[in-house]
Amino acid sequence: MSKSSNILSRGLWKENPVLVLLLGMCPTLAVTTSAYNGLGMGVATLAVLLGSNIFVSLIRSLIPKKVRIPCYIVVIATFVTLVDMILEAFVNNLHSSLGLFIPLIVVNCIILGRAEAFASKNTLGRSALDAVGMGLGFTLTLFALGSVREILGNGTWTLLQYQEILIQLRLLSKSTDPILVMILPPGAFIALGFFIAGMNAIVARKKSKAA
Amino acid sequence: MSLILPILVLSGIGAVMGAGLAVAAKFLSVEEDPRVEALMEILPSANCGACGYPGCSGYAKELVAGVDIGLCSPGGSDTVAKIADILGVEAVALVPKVALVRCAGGRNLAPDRSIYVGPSSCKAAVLVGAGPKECRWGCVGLGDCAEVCEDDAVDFTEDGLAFVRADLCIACARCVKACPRDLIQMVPADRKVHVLCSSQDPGKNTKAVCQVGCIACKLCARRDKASFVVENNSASVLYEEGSKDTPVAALVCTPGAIWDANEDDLVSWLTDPARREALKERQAELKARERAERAAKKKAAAAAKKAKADKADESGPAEPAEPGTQKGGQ
Amino acid sequence: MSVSFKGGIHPDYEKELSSGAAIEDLPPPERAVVHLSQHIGAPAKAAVKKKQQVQKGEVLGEAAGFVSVPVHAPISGKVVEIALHLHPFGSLQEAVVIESDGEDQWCELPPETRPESLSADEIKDRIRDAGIVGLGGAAFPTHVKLSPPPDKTIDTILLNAAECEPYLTADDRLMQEEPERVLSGFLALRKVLGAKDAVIGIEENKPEAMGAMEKAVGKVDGVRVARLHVKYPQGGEKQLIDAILGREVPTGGLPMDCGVVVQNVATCAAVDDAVRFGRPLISRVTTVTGQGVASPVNLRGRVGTPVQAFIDAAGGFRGNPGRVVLGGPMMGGAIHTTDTPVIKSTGGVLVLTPEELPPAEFDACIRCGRCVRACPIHLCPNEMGNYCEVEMWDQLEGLNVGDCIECGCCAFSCPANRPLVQFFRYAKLWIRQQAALAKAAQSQDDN
Amino acid sequence: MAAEDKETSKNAGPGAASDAGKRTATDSPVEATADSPEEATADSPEEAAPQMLTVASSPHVRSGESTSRIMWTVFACLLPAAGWSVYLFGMKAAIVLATCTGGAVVIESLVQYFTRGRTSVQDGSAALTGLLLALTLPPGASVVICLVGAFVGVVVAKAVFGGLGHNPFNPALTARVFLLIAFPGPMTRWPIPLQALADKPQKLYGQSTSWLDAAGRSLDFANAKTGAALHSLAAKVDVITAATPLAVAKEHWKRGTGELTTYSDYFVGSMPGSLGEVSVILLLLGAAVLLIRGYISWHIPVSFLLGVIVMAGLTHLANPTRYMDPIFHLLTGGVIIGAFFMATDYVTSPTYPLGMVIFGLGCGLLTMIIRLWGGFPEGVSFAILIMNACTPIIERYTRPTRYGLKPWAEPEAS
Repeated sequence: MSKSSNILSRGLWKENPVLVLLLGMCPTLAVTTSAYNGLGMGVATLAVLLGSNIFVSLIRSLIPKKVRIPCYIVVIATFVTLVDMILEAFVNNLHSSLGLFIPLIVVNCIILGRAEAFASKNTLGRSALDAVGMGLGFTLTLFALGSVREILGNGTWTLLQYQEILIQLRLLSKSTDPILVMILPPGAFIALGFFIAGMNAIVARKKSKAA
Repeated sequence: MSLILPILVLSGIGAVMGAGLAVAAKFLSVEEDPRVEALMEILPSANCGACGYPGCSGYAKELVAGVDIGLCSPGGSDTVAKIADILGVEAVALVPKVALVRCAGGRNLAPDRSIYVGPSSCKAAVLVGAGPKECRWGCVGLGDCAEVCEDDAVDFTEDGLAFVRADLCIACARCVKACPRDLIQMVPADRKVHVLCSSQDPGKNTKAVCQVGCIACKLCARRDKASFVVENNSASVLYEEGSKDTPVAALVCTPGAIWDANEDDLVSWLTDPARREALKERQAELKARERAERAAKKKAAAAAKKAKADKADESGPAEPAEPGTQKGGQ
Repeated sequence: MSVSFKGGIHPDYEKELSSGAAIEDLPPPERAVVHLSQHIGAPAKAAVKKKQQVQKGEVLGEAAGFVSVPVHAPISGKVVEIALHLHPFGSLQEAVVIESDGEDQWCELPPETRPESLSADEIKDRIRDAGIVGLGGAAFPTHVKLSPPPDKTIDTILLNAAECEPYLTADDRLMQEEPERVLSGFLALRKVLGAKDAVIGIEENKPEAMGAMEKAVGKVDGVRVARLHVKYPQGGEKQLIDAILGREVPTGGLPMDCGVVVQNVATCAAVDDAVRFGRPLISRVTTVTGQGVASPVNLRGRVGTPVQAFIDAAGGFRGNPGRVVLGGPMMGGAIHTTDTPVIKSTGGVLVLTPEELPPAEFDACIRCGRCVRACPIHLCPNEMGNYCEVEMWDQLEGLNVGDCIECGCCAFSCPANRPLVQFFRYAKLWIRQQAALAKAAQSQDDN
Repeated sequence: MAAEDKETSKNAGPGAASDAGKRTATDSPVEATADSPEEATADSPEEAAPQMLTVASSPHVRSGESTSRIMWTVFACLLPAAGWSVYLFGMKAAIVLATCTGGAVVIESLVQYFTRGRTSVQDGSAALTGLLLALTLPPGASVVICLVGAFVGVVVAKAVFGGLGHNPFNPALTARVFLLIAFPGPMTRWPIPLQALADKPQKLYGQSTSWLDAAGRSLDFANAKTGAALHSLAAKVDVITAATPLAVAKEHWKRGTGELTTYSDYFVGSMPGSLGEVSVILLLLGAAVLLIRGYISWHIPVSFLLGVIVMAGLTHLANPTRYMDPIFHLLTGGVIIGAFFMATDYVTSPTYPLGMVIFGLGCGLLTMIIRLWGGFPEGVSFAILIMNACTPIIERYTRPTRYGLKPWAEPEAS
């Protein structure tokens, strides 16, 4: 059995849900138009993942094997609805910019995947750790992807945008033309491609050094 | 009311859908052998094909159907034991195997006859004028075996001779199929003495093209009929059950085509010129000892004869001396 | 007006190196290594014993089957060995080694006969007994070509005098110097086949040979000389038939499937010897040429002579030899050592200097399509080469690698220097192996 | 000399062989006389080594053509047009050309260094990609744009697919389309070739052209009546931009206003446009060299132009006031450079003649469809890229018929 620190860290790097497992592509590609959006989407997913993993782990012995998927989906849908309501109530601008992708967390493969592959077989504490690790990995990746796309495609770096508070750095002067395509859908694919390529290159280099 | 309605709706949907699932479970259920999944868990997931089935899942399915459980060489005896456990059958002893390149003639010992120009592949090279190597049986050294090895177990000496690192080899046997000269053989991992030559040419032809080729002199087979056989001008070790390693037989090989893992590490055996000198010394030593032995035996026999003639029956002491010295030679 | 086919290439012909050199006789070797496998088909079975005395022309090996021909002693002397020896193809093959007694005495030969007085079957028997094979390079037993199944009518016989391979001039010289002999052999072959038409196809770059042949043909009924466009591989059987008759040999078939038999110039000369004098095939004209030899020549040499003797007769190497090729540069095989003995089908010894050799490295295909335009069989060498390189055999299906005649046009024209012919050879070997495996499995199922 | 060496090494053979024979003590008389080569090389490898022959598969001669020669020839054939653009647009054009070409070469070397692949940057494919890209850019493109384009062309469009020979899309055009989407503003700012105009001030009086009018209105351009004045004007202003003839045709013509320059202007490039579309003559000159040397075949360019002519001709005949005539469409935009230098890219176009014709026709028709009814005024890049995507399937269905399928009627059985 793996150590708890391993459970926490593997979601960040070794089994990063986006860059290694290639799960949750839909929000990854769609909402990372700015760093802040990526961060918001990541945190929302993290919250749902934490809730569903804890709950599934708690009731894992009660669920009959044959109907486990419907049960997980009900659990996940409940948490997603909760998060949706919370975001709408407190960070309305984020809620509107993420739009449909919040309800779509229900079908995010990461969440159902972790429920099926991990929470249904592990204790509460381990499942929570797993959720935090995976959620953080997802959040950080989306944040990094959103940062790159926003900086290249818009010249800015938005870290917070809550009501009147706006923390935004302008990294390219207004007169320089940004690479507009980066915040358009094709840019998401190109940036993600380079992220995955970079990740693979680092892993391969480490491996060859170890050997 | 605003609180009760969602609860009612959700429960209602749950009840309807649950009923539907119950019906589906009754009529659509597929019996799947749970053992297949269990077998998949314990198979090594190398998907190497050594068992002859397409991947580990293929083997798992066939195992349930009742094929030989001792086919997974990468898994080794542990896996076989586990398979036997799951299937509830008797475990068979799986002899762990490793791949062995049966050629010791690098470019320094078995030279090339021409400079090959073309794709760097043994398969392609042997099609051009029957290959650049003078020996038509020997390792071409362009690495078709290394290409297919996923565990980086195939390495090359400075003189372009392929050899397998036994510690890395998982016995998937891919390299066996890749070699156009059929030089690679799966051998039991616990055996220490191997013939590293596959040449089937008459002795004088082999000798002309390779300094370490088997010349089919049959000395090894004469020494140890149980372990060595010479067929088609080529000596080979009988790896079947019952035969055992006899390092002395390795020592008698004049060209040094027989490698004894107890004495030499494979790489130094293939590359170090000093070991050939050492081999010669050991051979001389052995010969001298055997000569002495024979002389002693003769003497003893003569003595015994004499003693017999002298009606004193003391032929015993001379007999046990022979196996004793043999052991010392190891 | 000249005729040609679609595809092909125009390499540097370099024929002027040796085209002016009259045919000379190479003295018989002291020691002849006569391979029992000199032809396509089953190797001959040794018919002599060690230490046996043999005369020139005596049978050394009997034909082992229908697609097989006997092998004869090229010199008189003593058999010293029957053992494995280096074959021009690089492998070790069984050969009879004869040490010369210096007499060079013919064995007993039948009296000279006029070809007209012999029946078709008698001629065919003489050809087979003389061990005659196609001397253009393929070494296919000639009598097999002369025995079409009864359901096939042969209406035309072609004399392949294109000699499209660069450098080689042996056929050219033979036609210039002995046109009557070539024609006589050709007519004998026509008689065997009962073909109505006979066409001699000569490339335009051999005006003297064409003149000599036209003169020899004179008014012989049904024989004509066709001018061929100078293009490689004009002398490929299929290309020759296409150019002269506009027929295509059916895929997987032989020329006789479209009513044609093609014979080579040197083969016809050998046939004349066999039919007229009953002499077996023990010598042939070989061009020794290339920038790597001092003075290129055309030599009539005995089978079993080491290549080195040919090179010495051409004044030896000029500079360092880079590669020695038996045959022409497009389809000939490189040999490892000049000690290799020549066989019946060795029509040329080409020595290339290291500077002339193509580079060793090759790059990825850039899909320029030059190979496609060059392929005389209209295949897709670019695609085939890519799949062969990564061994994607299933993708090769439908690309007809098996039709490839290995003429080398694709590899010649490839700017990325891809070894396409080698790839295809390997693919064909793989296909043959698969077919054999499938056949074995089939027979196992049947049992 | 070398022949003598060979002799000595040969002579060493039997001697060494007889030694071997004695050592094995088997059948030594035969062994001693055997002059088979094994003995010679086996026992004296040091002597034999320098004499070793090379062995390779046939054919043993090659045409001498090479990838790098082809690439550099195409490169050279584009240089006159590139030079002309420098003459027309001045330093700006030179900077664009240098940045794109140099950038592509440097980036390719870096990629090959980091991926530890074989260095093949000297084969000229990267330089050619860079030059082709530069020729599709507006003269005022910034250094950043050029470098981003070079990066996309060399890395995204080529290296990630496996390098030269494996890229499905024309790298230069991929880069151009990327830039067009990434930098919509700068990529559609077309400077007027002031220098060229200044040399021929009569243009201003002889013709009233729509783009010149537009420019003149903003800068009092039309009042600068002499060449010297124009020169000084050219020196003063940073850049004067105007719509390309195609844009004019698309926008103004639709409304029934505006006039266009004469065909001769298109020929010599007295119009706003990208570096490579301003001189039809020099491009045709380069293309002629390629055609004569057999580096490109006529199939793609001719069918490309044919597609353009047919579409333009039909629409022009149907409504001459709304649609321009075929010659206008041939001479403007990137049709010439596209048809002769881009669509003929070996790697991304079909290799079989029939496929080439289909490919070219497709390019021509798509170009015209985009020009006439699409959102962009120019469609050559998109048309070629779309047809690049179709290349594998075209290739699959246009393979040549192999030899040996022609039926042969056996003569009447007698």
